[in-house]
Amino acid sequence: MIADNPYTLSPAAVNDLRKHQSTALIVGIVGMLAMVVGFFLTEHGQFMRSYLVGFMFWTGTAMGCLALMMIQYMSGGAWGMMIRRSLEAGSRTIPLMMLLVIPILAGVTVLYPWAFPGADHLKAVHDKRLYLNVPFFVARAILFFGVWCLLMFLLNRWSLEQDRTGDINLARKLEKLSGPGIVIYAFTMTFAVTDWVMSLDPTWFSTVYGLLLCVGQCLSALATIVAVLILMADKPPLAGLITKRHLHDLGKLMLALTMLWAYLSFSQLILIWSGNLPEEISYYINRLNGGWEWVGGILLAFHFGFPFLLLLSQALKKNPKTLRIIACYIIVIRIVDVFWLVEPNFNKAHFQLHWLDLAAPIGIGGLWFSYFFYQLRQRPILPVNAPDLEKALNHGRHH
Amino acid sequence: MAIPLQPIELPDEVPVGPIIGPEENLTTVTDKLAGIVLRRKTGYGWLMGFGLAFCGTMMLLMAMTYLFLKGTGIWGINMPVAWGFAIVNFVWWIGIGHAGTLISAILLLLNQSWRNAINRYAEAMTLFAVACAGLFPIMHMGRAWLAYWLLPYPNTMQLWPQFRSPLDWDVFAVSTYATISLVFWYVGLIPDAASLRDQAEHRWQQVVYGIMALGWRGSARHWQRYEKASLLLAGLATPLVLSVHTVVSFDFAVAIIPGWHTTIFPPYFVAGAVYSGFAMVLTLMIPVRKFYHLESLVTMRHINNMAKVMLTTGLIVGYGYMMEAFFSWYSTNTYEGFMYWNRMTGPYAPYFWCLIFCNIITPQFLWIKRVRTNLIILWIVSIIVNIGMWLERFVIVITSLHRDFLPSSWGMYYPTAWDWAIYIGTLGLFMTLIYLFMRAIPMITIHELRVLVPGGVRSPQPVQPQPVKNI
Amino acid sequence: MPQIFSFSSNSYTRVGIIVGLITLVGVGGLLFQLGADSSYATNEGVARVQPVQFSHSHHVSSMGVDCRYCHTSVENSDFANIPPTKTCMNCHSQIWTGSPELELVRASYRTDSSIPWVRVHDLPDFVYFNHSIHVKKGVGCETCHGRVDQMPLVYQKGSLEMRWCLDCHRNPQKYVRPHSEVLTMGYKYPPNQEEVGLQLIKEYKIQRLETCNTCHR
Amino acid sequence: MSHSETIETTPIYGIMAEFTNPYDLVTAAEKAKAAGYYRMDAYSPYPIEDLEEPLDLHDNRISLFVLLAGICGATFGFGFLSWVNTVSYPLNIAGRPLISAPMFIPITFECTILAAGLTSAIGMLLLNGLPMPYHPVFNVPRFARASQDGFFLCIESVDPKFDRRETALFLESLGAEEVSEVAN
Amino acid sequence: MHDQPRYKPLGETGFFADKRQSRPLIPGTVARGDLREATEFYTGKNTTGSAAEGTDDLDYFPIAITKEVIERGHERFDVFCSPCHGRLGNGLGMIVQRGMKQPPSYHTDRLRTARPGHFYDVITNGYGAMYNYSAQVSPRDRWAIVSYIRALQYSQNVNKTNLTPEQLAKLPVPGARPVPGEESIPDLPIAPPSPDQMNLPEGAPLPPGAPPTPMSPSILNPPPAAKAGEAKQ
Repeated sequence: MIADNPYTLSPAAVNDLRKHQSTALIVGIVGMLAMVVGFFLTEHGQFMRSYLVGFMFWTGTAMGCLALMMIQYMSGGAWGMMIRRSLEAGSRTIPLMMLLVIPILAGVTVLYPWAFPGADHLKAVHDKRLYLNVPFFVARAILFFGVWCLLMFLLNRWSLEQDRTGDINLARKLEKLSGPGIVIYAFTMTFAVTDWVMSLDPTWFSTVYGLLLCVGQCLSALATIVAVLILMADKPPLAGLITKRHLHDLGKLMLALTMLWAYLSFSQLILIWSGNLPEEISYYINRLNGGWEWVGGILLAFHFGFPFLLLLSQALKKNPKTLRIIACYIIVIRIVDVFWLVEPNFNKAHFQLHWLDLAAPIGIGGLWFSYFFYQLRQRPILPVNAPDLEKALNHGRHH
Repeated sequence: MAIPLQPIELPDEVPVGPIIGPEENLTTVTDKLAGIVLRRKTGYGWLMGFGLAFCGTMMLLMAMTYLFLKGTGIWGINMPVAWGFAIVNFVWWIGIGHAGTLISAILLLLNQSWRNAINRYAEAMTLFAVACAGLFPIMHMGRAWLAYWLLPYPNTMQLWPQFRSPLDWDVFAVSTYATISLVFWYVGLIPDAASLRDQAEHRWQQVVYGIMALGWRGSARHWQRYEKASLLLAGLATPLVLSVHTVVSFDFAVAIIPGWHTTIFPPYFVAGAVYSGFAMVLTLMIPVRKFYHLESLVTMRHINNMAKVMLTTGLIVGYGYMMEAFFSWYSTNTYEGFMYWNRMTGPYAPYFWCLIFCNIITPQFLWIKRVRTNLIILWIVSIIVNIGMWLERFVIVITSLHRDFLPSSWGMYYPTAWDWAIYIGTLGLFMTLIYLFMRAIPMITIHELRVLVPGGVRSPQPVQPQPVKNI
Repeated sequence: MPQIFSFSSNSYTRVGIIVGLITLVGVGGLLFQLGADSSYATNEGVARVQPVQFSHSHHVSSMGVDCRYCHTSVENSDFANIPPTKTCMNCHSQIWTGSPELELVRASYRTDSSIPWVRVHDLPDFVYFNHSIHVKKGVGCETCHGRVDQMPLVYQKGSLEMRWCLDCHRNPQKYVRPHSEVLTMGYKYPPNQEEVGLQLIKEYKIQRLETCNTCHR
Repeated sequence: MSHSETIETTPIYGIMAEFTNPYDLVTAAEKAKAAGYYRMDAYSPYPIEDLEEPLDLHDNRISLFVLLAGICGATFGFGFLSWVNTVSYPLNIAGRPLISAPMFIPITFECTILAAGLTSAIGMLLLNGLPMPYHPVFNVPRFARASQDGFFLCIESVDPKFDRRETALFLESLGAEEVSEVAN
Repeated sequence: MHDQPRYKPLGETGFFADKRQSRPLIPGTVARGDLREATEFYTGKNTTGSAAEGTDDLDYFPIAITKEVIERGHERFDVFCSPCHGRLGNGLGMIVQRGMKQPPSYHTDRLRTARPGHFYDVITNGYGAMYNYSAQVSPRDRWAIVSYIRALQYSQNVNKTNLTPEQLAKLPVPGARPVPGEESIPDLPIAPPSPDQMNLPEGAPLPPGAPPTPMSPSILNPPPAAKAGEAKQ
């Protein structure tokens, strides 16, 4: 790290981040303790499901950071430059999530119906034993995390190196890795969510599922990063660097991802609903009956309709305060979405919200944020030697 | 758009080149593009190309006449493959029609100024491709003269179209798309028509372009509303583009035919449409750029960016194939599994593998920058992608239908000479329209290009408009 | 640059646009009227010239011949048949035996060839229609065919458009009659037809058949 | 200077100055505004955002129109489909509810876009008063450059501060390449 | 679509010499369920041999005669027979008034004593100037018409002493109460009495010649054809 880097976080900003880090850590530890209590008090299946909700959401956020980072290397654009370092910090939490996957791997036989003893009598399970078996499941999880860590490691390392050396070739290398990296991300994540979430109902399948969850992850990541970016925006060095135009662009991207999520969700709904095939429709029957339809309605209204209308407004996108509120709001509603993906597979009869469903995302989220803030203050907030930085900073300054 | 107070910063990739050549200024840009329309003599190259394309149009008209006299029995369609070339070509053309509005709309929203040089051309292509696409469902109806029955109007049957059928959504989506594309295109044309009007040398040209220009005078008040309207249109057109091919994918996916009914279809069809659309833009743009000496306006940067878009969308399409293949096994559904196995090994397997080669393997070369910037190779790749995307629709339509649920209902599809005549005829119609467009309207949006001119000023000394050389 | 268009062209443009729009709507409406609603399109009310100038008015009103004397299958078949020449000859072997108008009938009977009657009520082939069920459910002959007893030459009384069918299929109570009045010509509906109709619907178990495959099967 | 004594008595539309580049035009507009003129318009071959301030270009009505049209289109689309499927022509399709909201979305969406899109184009033309084939500014011979490479500022005679001679001199003082009267 | 290339009833074709799309049945064709094994029912002739009496006409009805059957017969009679035979069977139908040769009245001793099979045979095969009606009237309807002819004959030949005073009082005066809708028929001497005037138990078989009630809805739904075994009773 170069001492005279103008974009090194100011002591005030680092202090802020430290404070946030310890707050998050406390929340995380309290949440984790609650989960430990929950593990002993409640049925293990419930514990695992709630844990899965938290794990999926925060893994998704970390992975979304990685994906967005690679996308911004590919597409360029001022928005990417402003959040690149935050995305990097977000991606560096992947090893933490790798640790947190262990309970899932340990609890496969409690969580996944295909791994229950005697599940073989289900034809669907029997026929896909080649894929859905515990050793392969564990191996895949390790492989996925390995690949992701590798991507994360290389991208972060080169970016830091660029700060130091300003070698133009590093920019090329970053771009060259990002292209295939996105492809790798899309494929591995598709299979990962097939393993971790879709196989909760081993008879059900949907080809758009992977894409849908990837988009959701990018949205979670973007909302998280935007919220954090604005948190730091009033302290040097970011103060004065972030223009309304940057925020506007980020808001537009959030709008685009919100619409994309709605588009893919709608596509899946209308096709399965109109096809009405028994092996597919069970998914929506579970989710549109017994109280779950309210969760679905909430997602329609508040994961799409409400943020869509808010983000249409230019004024709200350009105002840091309102944009941060919208970003925080999107994080919350994203958790509801993950909850809706996971839980109705089990509580088929009626809607049920266990207190662990709140404790797990909050607990894991606390740990995640704490680690994220720690990572965030390790590096300058802007990549000083990135080729387009000057242009990105000037973005929107002619007004 | 702001005035470019300083020259546009050259991007990092200097070897690829800037958006617009540094030798251009306001005067030369206007003269060059207006000159192609107003002062260029009709060359033999144009006449020959147009003549060939016009022959294709005539063939189309003849084939359509015979079709309307005899009915769709002259085609190769029959049970079980009741959707043959008509639907394959419809989807193919509609897909090609996606690049234009996408380039215009999304890139305008994203402030990607490199769109400016190609959007007019791409939009015109959209319109013509949609026109060709629209013919096919109408022909496929059999009684084309009753096509207006598709529209909801109070009729003597006192019924409405089936609004819950994706085939009816198609009517809405395609007609809305055609309307909005036309409006978008025309709105973009108004200031350029004014330029042509003011440069015209003959009275009839002044009147014709004067009417087209609607009295546009470049008032700042007008420009302000114009910019707003363009932005709004772009904002509306972007989801519209996505919706059109989404609806086309619903035509298939709402049914429960294995190979059609799969949830990835909407995004995968949209990506495929953009893929083939950009391939078609490149296929046409590379020769046009050469013949009309537009190298300084359609720069290597445009070409490179379009190639990148092709690569991206090609990868999404490849992702779609992979998901279909994997989930046909993962579903453990007999019919799904058979469908994909049959695609890979059945009677149409050669088409399938051809398609994989054209759509998945060939574009991988676009990872290499040298391929992206080599015009000849890129042109060949874009043609291969066009063929591949046609094959994709062929495989989706034919292989899913030719093996019905009961082996007793299995069959094969053999297109007849009339199928081919109509397909090739629409290519002729498309090219005819493109040729006419190139003669009558500036291929490149002049007023948007002016924004990119370094300094935004006129020539230091008055430039005498020179008649452009013939080809 | 000199002005290309004169000062008045502004007014021409505006008037032209407004007049153009009005014309477009007007011409559209007119075409619809002419194309879909006229007797040219529907053949409504157009009397057909038949090879033999058979008068329903004479045979029904003056002679009191029952519809079913000739159209025997109307009650138990989808098709209310045109009678064979022999049915004509039941009487005309005895009366009007020398009439030149009837020569074609006699020739037909002699040579066992068909009289090429011109079809008046011709539904499209994609429409399934069954006479017997309509007769059984209390739809009068007159409801669809009009006062045949007053037609010297038969013409099509209804438009036979789909909305014409649907009008009754949606609101059978407007038209249904008691069974005893099915063949009646000039039936006077009771003032409380709506009530009577609803009662008959219940009694005859009439369904409001509006699904596509009722007729398009 | 092309105004002559002979036409001085006939009313004119305004006085127009031509500039060679956009920066001069913007500066001139700013100065004209500072001098108290407000009935003026600039003409250029491409949109110039910096003219917003001096010319008070703040017409956002078109966004409102488009929004309203979009809402109307969506309401009409969904309402029409609901009416058709429940009142006018109810049909049981595979046992699904008559108001099958997901199946109505595509057409509702297309109606929204169609209404909003047409409104944005037609609204732009109407607010701009187009089509208007005849306009006084076309009487200026050099005005043909406005659609190519010329930048013009026209102070209209309806401006309260307008004075034939004063205004012409004022425009000349702004560094205009050519100042001419615009016949009505 | 509107006119599909398919054969329809009474359609025209250039393919066959007679230009008819409907083809005649191949001789010997038997429709399913139409083997016509019950010879008496279908021919009206006696198969067991009573030719000694000079006629082989069936002397009984091969179907059970109920009120419904007679009503059906009434209706069919009015449709097919009354134009010549007149509503009362007196041979003074409308066509006869227009020049047709007058058929014999049913109310003669010869026809009163004629066997049911005779009437059936006339309908089936024609008689004198009368063409056969086998195409228009189904066998079951023919028997129903015969039963109604019997009722007509009975109604015109009642011995007043067989009637109760109440029935006598109800007897309409000629011309005083025309049958609804038949005002135009001038030669109606007497309206047939209705069954309730004859005090018959509901559903009981009527004696031959019992007159019908006014048309009721059930007429259009004739009961299923009687089995051959029942027909013999």
